[in-house]
Amino acid sequence: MKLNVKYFGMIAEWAGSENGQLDFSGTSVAELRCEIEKRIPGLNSASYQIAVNHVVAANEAIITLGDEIAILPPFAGG
Amino acid sequence: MKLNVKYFGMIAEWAGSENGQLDFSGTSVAELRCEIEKRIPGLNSASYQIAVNHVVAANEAIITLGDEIAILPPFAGG
Amino acid sequence: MSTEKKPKNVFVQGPITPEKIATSIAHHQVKTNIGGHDIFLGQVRADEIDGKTVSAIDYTAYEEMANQTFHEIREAAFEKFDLTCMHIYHSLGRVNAGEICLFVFTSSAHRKDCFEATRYLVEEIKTKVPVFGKEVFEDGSHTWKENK
Amino acid sequence: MSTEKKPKNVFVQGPITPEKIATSIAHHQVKTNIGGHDIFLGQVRADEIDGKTVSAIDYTAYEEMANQTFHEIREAAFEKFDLTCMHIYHSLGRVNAGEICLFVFTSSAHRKDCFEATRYLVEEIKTKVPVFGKEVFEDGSHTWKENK
Repeated sequence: MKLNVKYFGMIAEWAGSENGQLDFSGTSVAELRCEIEKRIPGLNSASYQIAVNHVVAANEAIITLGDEIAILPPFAGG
Repeated sequence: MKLNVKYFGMIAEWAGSENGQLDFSGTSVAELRCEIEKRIPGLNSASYQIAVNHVVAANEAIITLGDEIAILPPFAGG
Repeated sequence: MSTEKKPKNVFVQGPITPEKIATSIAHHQVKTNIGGHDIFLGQVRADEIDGKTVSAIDYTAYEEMANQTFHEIREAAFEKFDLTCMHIYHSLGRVNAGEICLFVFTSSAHRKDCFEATRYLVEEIKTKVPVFGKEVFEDGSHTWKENK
Repeated sequence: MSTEKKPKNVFVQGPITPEKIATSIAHHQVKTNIGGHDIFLGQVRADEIDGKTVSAIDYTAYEEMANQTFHEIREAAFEKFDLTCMHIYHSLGRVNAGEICLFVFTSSAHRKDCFEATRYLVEEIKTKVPVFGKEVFEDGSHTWKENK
């Protein structure tokens, strides 16, 4: 399935963009991590979270077509 | 000895004045309490502290001529 | 028909001004059941990092998720503490060193609730809200801030 | 020659205004080592007591002792917490319900210190400083406030 992915902060910088499209053949967040780490240099050694539909998702969570995916570097609010 | 005594808040109201003079024959704060309670109606059943030279004094503290004495009702700052 | 409240927008462009804080305080003077307010202000520090000095932080956020998260944090705080009022504002965009980027304001009848609520809110915001901070140095280079 | 600092005067006549608070916040924007401020504001409540509503509190203090005690509390807080700045103001005279009578403002590099310091200061002020409050009702009668 084709997924729209949002990138933020330093990860957007590494990706060279704030939005990407990904052809994803897996189902879980863990699989999505592998897929994205292949595309964004440095990400595999970085600390980041994946949000699915505005909620931080565990590795076991399942991704379905139409989900809003975001790759979030460490928070720095306040 | 003659002591100058300051009264505050509700105790000043009871005393009818913010300053009084007291002829004190004792030596301790405990004795001063007895003396003052004789003069100010209601004080013996009230909660109050005695400050000697700007510091709250224990009952055992000794009073000497020239000390600044203040009778303090409960605090209400803030 | 949903009775769910739509999350408010917590974000403001640029720094939070002392005037905005004063106006917010003044608005509470008609609420005569309030006995105490506790206000936390986050201010951008001119930290020195590897010999370079931070001159500003450029804030971005995943706004939809952030406003949703702020909303949940607010609701949790209203559950936990007996509050009269609660206001949260966070900057987006450039905030110079010395300027204010976060304004958390709680009010309650008795001081205990506002003290605990403001602290709770700030800790929750720091750990749960997707806000990102680019620390810009005087020479134009940058690094990325990370909350501890 | 004494190096002891003379206690500052913490008292202001009448209510503390939002403008004064804003000015105080603005003065800290040049201090770029500050990362967080915590401000407590005490506000006069229109409490109902025996069917009558408080319209104002008339504050008096044993001023020499109070300023000395404020000074000791400040010194203790500077010892206990890693603070950049600390400001305390308390009203004397009439403060109407809804108006502010206490302003405690601490600043530090990291939020933990200012949070803990402001709370410490407020608790110390409430229990140790000889300030007295006459709660004046709408009909002109009064009672005396007592901190818990």
